[in-house]
Amino acid sequence: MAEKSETPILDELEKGPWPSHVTELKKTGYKGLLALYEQIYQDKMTHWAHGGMVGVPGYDAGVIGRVSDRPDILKDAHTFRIIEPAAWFYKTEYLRKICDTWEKYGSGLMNLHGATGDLQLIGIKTENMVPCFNEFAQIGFDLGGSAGDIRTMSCCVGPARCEFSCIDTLAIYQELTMSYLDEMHRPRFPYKFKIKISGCPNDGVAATARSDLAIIGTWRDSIRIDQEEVRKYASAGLNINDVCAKCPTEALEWNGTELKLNADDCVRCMHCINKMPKALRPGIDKGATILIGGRARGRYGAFLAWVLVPFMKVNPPYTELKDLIKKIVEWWDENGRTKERVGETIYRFGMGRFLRAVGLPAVPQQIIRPRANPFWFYWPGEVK
Amino acid sequence: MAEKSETPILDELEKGPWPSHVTELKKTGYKGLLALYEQIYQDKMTHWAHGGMVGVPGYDAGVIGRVSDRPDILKDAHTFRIIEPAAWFYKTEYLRKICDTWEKYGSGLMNLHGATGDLQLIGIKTENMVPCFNEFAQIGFDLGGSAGDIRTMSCCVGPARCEFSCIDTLAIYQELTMSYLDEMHRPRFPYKFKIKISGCPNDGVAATARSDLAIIGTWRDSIRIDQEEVRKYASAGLNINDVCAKCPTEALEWNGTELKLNADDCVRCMHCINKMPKALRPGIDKGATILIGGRARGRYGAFLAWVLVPFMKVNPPYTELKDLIKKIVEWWDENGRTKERVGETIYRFGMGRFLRAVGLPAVPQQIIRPRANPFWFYWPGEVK
Amino acid sequence: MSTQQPIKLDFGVVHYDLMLPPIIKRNYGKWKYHEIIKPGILKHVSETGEEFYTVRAGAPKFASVDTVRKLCDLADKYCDGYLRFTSRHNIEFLISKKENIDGLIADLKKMGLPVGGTGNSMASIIQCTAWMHCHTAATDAAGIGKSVYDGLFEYFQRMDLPAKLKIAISGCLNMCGAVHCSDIAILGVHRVPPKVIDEIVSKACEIPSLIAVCPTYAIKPNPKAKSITIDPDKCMYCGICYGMCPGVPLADPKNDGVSIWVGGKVSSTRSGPMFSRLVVPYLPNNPPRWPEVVDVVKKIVNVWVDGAKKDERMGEWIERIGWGRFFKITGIPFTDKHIDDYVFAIPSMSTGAQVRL
Amino acid sequence: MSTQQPIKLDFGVVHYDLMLPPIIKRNYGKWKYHEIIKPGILKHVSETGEEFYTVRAGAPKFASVDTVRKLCDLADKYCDGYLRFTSRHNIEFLISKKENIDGLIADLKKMGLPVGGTGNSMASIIQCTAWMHCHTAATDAAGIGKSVYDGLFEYFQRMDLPAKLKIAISGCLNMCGAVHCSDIAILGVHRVPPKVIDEIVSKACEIPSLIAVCPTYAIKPNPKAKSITIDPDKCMYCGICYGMCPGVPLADPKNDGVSIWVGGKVSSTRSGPMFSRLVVPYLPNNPPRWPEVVDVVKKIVNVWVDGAKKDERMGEWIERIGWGRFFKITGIPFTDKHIDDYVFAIPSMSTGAQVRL
Ligand code: SRM
Ligand code: SRM
Ligand code: SRM
Ligand code: SRM
Ligand code: SF4
Ligand code: SF4
Ligand code: SF4
Ligand code: SF4
Ligand code: SF4
Ligand code: SF4
Ligand code: SF4
Ligand code: SF4
Repeated sequence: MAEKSETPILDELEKGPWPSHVTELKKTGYKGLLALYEQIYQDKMTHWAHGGMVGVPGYDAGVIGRVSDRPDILKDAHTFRIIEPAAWFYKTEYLRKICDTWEKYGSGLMNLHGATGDLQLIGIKTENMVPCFNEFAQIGFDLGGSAGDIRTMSCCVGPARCEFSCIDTLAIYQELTMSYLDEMHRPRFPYKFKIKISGCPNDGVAATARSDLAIIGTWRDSIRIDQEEVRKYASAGLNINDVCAKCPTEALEWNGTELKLNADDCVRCMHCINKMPKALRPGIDKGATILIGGRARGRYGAFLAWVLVPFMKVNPPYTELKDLIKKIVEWWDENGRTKERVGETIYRFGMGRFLRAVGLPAVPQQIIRPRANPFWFYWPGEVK
Repeated sequence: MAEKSETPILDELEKGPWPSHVTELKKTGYKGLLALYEQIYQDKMTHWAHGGMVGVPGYDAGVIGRVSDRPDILKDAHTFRIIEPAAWFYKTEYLRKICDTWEKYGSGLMNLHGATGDLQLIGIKTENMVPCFNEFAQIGFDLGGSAGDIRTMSCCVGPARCEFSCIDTLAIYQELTMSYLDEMHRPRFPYKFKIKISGCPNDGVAATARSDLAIIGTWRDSIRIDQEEVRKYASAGLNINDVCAKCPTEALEWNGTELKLNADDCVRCMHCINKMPKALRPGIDKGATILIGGRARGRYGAFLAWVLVPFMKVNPPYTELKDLIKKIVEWWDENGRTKERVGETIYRFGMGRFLRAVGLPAVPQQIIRPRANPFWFYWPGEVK
Repeated sequence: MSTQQPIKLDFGVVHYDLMLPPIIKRNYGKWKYHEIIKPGILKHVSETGEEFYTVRAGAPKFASVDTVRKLCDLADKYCDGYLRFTSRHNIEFLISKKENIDGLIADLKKMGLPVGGTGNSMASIIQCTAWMHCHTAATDAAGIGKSVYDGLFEYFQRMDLPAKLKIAISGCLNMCGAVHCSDIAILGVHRVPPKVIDEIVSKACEIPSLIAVCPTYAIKPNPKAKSITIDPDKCMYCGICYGMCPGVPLADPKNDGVSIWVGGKVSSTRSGPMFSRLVVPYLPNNPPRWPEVVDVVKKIVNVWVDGAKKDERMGEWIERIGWGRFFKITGIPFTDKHIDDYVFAIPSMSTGAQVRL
Repeated sequence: MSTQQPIKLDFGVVHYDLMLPPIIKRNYGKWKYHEIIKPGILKHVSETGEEFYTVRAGAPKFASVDTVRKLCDLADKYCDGYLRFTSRHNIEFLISKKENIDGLIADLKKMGLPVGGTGNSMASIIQCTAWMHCHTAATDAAGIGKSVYDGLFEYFQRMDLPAKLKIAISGCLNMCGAVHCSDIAILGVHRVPPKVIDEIVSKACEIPSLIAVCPTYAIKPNPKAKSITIDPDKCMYCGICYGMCPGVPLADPKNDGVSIWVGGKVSSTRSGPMFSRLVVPYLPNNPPRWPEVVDVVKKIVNVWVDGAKKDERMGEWIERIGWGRFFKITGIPFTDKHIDDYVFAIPSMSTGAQVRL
């Protein structure tokens, strides 16, 4: 007869076609976590507890302290947050080194990747942290953000493999990350500040939903149309009228042989391009739309990021972008309350005050429609 | 040479094709008001002031106290608010009596009608109020609402002259007004409470925008279609496809000879009926949608009234309707703050609490879409 | 005189039975369909076969008893003694005999009353009392109303607008003219905080409720003066406090003026009801004819007439073309005042990367 | 050991130049178009004429170094030593030689890794650490994720859904799994207020910030105990306080569970981004396979597949047919919990008289 399993409940999660995290957990040989996780399943209640402030000397971020309330089963099992390489590209050589180091000092269990973007390594004891960090440092992998700081960023695959990309997502990611290492490693802000970079409005890193500042590639001129290729799509059976019907602003018209675009009406939603990538392409005058204020949950519920700058050229050395981020973060640092994300601070102060503080103009693209209430303010000097 | 006018500024408002209120003002011979109005135009600033509590003994409402801050020009000029006859129908006999009385005791200037609905008579001195009221009483015209009370209601022309009307707006108006005279004449609520009655979703008395409780006629079954008449509209040149295209829920389809309605999709917006009144009519199972919470300005900005009861039969003796209004007003009276309209009280407490208090079910018609935030409450007994 | 007592109380409203013409009583609830014969003339046909005509005329909302009696004369002459007023304060003559229509129209013309306001025309303009009679007004309503009417006069008498055009005017933020849901709304605005007159506040006002009533918590107690203070940085000049307390007036000839709003709608048709939205935060009070206001209103009506499709109310048209475009083609400057920063600000922000450039 | 110091700090992120395959470097920014050859297999064609293939495979987000090394082996064998992860944590094998595709797929199959997740398929499920590693979790994420994956397995490998299907799971209201904008979202919920453990609060927590952080002002000071009290009538169990203070835990095996949300979307395409909306406020925690959750998710996917038009994401479809209809056809009960009563409640109410009966 087979040996009685020590994790009869979790074993159920090894069944079925999708690869099982329980199987992976078992493979690491990380018994403590396995036992604790089984216990949690049995009790239907977490046994994890606040881990306090742990970290690598010189940094106040990058490690999530985590202990259990059943030290008899498992004591400390902190998390290393490691900044991922741009767009999560890895040469196996590096990934192997990461595996080796993590096996040596940590649990051997990886979280590939965290929702913010980091390479997350779960389960390291306090005493192993510095040596582990030092080995990662040797191969060039630094810790990322946590607490009230600029967080680890993320960017989509962009120009590396996507024809839609209007900005160099990887280069921007690289540049911004390298610029804000101090702000990332030494939390001093009211709360977290997340930046995400998508190459086009398809928003492949969900920047609109999940970042305080979203940089989303777009174009200023008109979509490029190859009429011949449109006709090919049509003969191949694509319903072009249907594509036109789904344009949010009725900017497209198909007469059976030609696709007409009223470029003034296009709001750059990507739909028609997505449907006919061989025939339609973004324009050539490329840049980004900058959005502000996204976040999940929130004090007032979740916020989706909204338009701050409708169009900005984003080329090296990225001065305009970096200046703007600096002004935003400074204003928020000065005015934000504890645990208040930038979108909430803007909500509390009003978009008008915020725009003045960061030196941006009010433009209609920032809003769906103007205010319906008669409650606004005059600035000093505006009234007699 | 012509005599120099005493109101050179106002005289400018006698020019132009539209009938002039200044001319009317002059016709009344109400010199004080004319002079004060001219003064206001000259100073670009009102000279009216709070009039304090004035009224007819036994009532605490119905008269708006009004004095000027230039007693040298005009002293008191209060307003009589008189409940209008249902849907503002007048036999001239009555209107003439009103004119006579108002000429005798008041200024002879009428405001036909106030935005709430009242027949408003502007400019009466304190000492004339009781005799004036008594003469109105003789012909059957009572004072309406003001301050924190149930206000004078209003209703559209409804079944009296409109084929769209799904409820007897005049009868409901009559019945509700007669039921709430005490609440109208003796303010005791946190703030005003307005009720308006429209015969169909065209909402001819703007109940959705301007009333705390809106009663809007509608039907439960399917629109009645006379296909022959539809075809006549088509041959007369009406673009039926365009009518279908404007249906908010794509419920209509026109194949050139027949108009097909998917009744399940119809949201009773009236558009197609409005476009083809000879061919389309509301269904036969008629009743009303009850909306709650409308109001202008507001502490949080204006509220448009929203659906409370998607469909209610509204027939004499109107027990269900009156019970509901009673429960609503009682709950609001108990829970509302000073100057808080019912919609704001509901906002403060939450729709769930309100629905429980007035004994109505939560139904999807009340909302555009469900909540996006995870912040809700459990009632005692719902959790273990 | 002042000791006199009312002869009766709470008798309520006259029954409408006394007010309805016989033909309406006969066909009450039996109307089958209507036609608009020409601007201002409605024809309603009953299931009984009877036909009924309405002639709608515009009138000053503020009327003398003289004029009202003349209207009664006309109703006696042509309408068996019946008339009504509409929910927008027009007069409707109720005609059971078709042959009376032309005579009535001729007489109305003589009186100077325009016939129209039906179908896709400019409806009559809702107005409050404002400078005619109100202590909180930041501007006039009747005077602006008259000026706008004169400027758009033809549209009352024609029915070739894209859709109905409903204009409203309120002298102050109380919005008695219900400007919050109109195609075009004109709203008087104050722009400086109330002046606090301690003597009046201490005598005439209930200080705790005054403090509670301010939506932005700008009012603080001033116990020394038994009065209050107002924080000018928090006050947004709404005048709610003045509504309760004569000691905090905010009228200011130099700064008071007019704001313009567009795109509101009440009916549940098609798009459903919509709020009016701010387009011009401030125009100076320039009585007696407010030329700046009339110009902007005319410009807005013109671009709508040019751009809208059939059946598109102002707001429906703007929602289709986008608000940015609306500002562009009207040339009205967009400012930070247009961006909502009040309680429901967040749902009005443009989320996502859709942009019209 | 603990006195050891880091050898260097703030060196930042490895340059991506070191990570990109040569073919990508050659064609960086020059991609012209793509095709999805079959589920999981992308072909990108460059302006230079070069072709590049991607094989996407699902994997447990929580992986052992063992498995990761095996993935590296495959990348070495078929992809010149390069791979990447997607923003939804799938593995992408980057292939410059077309002939390598089939071998790779065969090897992946052997390893038990499904190939798919492209086009109109179910994307991989975003999940947080939850019971695997988190102290605030009201449920698990990986366990539910595995169960839902198994239940919808076929949809990862097919591309005939109406549109993309993006599912996310978060163990608690912090929403690390970004459930707020997903086609289907599964969110752990607490349903009772935190228990206050005075000894811990007084020692470990900063009381003024604790009080300030509660969105509903449910936390009041309790000076006697140097602690706080929580008003059970005001607390809506969000756990924000527990995030700051270990003295107010709210895990409760009897009452914790799972809520289901639908209709969220991130991309700016067509309708623009949308929030997920509450559909099932509570299902019990029923580990290890959460059958109730899997059932509801499957039911929702099925009605969407049956009802939606091509290119209609879950939320776009529901907005077209109306939320009432969605509740009707799924048979999910509508309750007062579905009606927003929080800060932005008013704009979510159905204003006007449009009703679907
Ligand atoms: C690991 C990760 C989940 C995952 O497995 O993917 C995660 C895990 C935790 N998050 Fe998160 N968050 C993670 C991405 C997110 C995201 C998604 C994103 O960034 O795109 C969000 C929603 C987006 C956003 O920021 O609004 C998110 C919103 C939160 C919040 C709520 C933040 C707020 O603004 O209110 C908290 C609570 C807090 O910080 O106080 C939180 C807190 C936490 C903590 C630190 C728990 C705590 O309160 O101390 C969790 C640690 C669990 C552990 O030890 O395993 N986490 N967290 C993700 C980070 C990995 C990474 O760095 O790559
Ligand atoms: C690889 C990845 C970018 C990355 O840097 O990792 C990616 C890659 C592509 N996306 Fe995406 N998207 C990726 C995440 C996203 C996300 C973010 C997310 O899911 O969290 C979104 C927004 C999701 C949302 O709206 O909720 C996203 C919305 C799109 C869309 C818009 C779909 C729509 O609803 O209209 C397209 C266009 C399309 O597929 O027609 C698109 C199209 C594409 C194309 C076809 C672009 C291209 O030409 O190469 C790529 C292949 C798509 C495919 O899977 O069929 N991609 N894409 C991400 C793969 C995630 C995964 O493993 O499943
Ligand atoms: C006469 C009238 C304007 C008109 O010429 O049509 C009017 C005139 C006044 N209104 Fe009004 N309101 C009038 C209809 C309205 C409407 C429209 C409606 O009822 O459909 C509204 C907007 C709808 C609503 O109620 O939300 C309206 C919203 C207000 C408000 C703001 C109410 C609020 O909820 O905040 C106030 C201020 C207050 O009551 O404190 C107000 C206050 C006033 C006062 C009493 C001024 C005051 O603060 O003391 C005005 C008296 C002026 C005078 O003496 O001439 N009036 N008021 C209307 C009443 C006539 C009637 O009874 O028929
Ligand atoms: C007389 C009046 C009712 C009353 O009891 O007084 C009335 C009467 C009619 N309305 Fe109205 N409506 C009246 C105020 C309203 C209002 C309220 C308001 O303006 O404040 C509305 C809502 C306004 C809004 O949406 O902002 C209103 C929205 C409609 C509509 C919907 C229009 C639309 O935008 O889709 C129709 C349908 C149509 O005209 O096609 C309509 C249709 C009609 C019809 C055709 C109904 C019928 O079969 O008799 C009547 C003749 C209309 C005409 O003028 O061409 N009536 N109607 C009101 C006349 C006011 C005036 O003097 O101008
Ligand atoms: S967001 Fe746009 S550029 Fe980036 S991978 Fe997706 S489709 Fe390509
Ligand atoms: S990108 Fe979107 S908005 Fe622009 S034309 Fe195409 S479908 Fe229309
Ligand atoms: S609201 Fe409806 S029933 Fe009343 S008058 Fe207008 S169209 Fe007729
Ligand atoms: S009434 Fe409105 S919703 Fe109903 S079918 Fe007609 S147009 Fe469509
Ligand atoms: S809107 Fe203002 S100015 Fe006009 S009547 Fe009402 S309170 Fe007076
Ligand atoms: S005007 Fe309005 S905001 Fe200013 S103090 Fe008075 S109530 Fe407050
Ligand atoms: S969502 Fe909650 S349970 Fe999941 S990782 Fe974040 S904090 Fe932990
Ligand atoms: S769980 Fe949330 S609502 Fe309850 S006390 Fe804590 S912070 Fe306040």
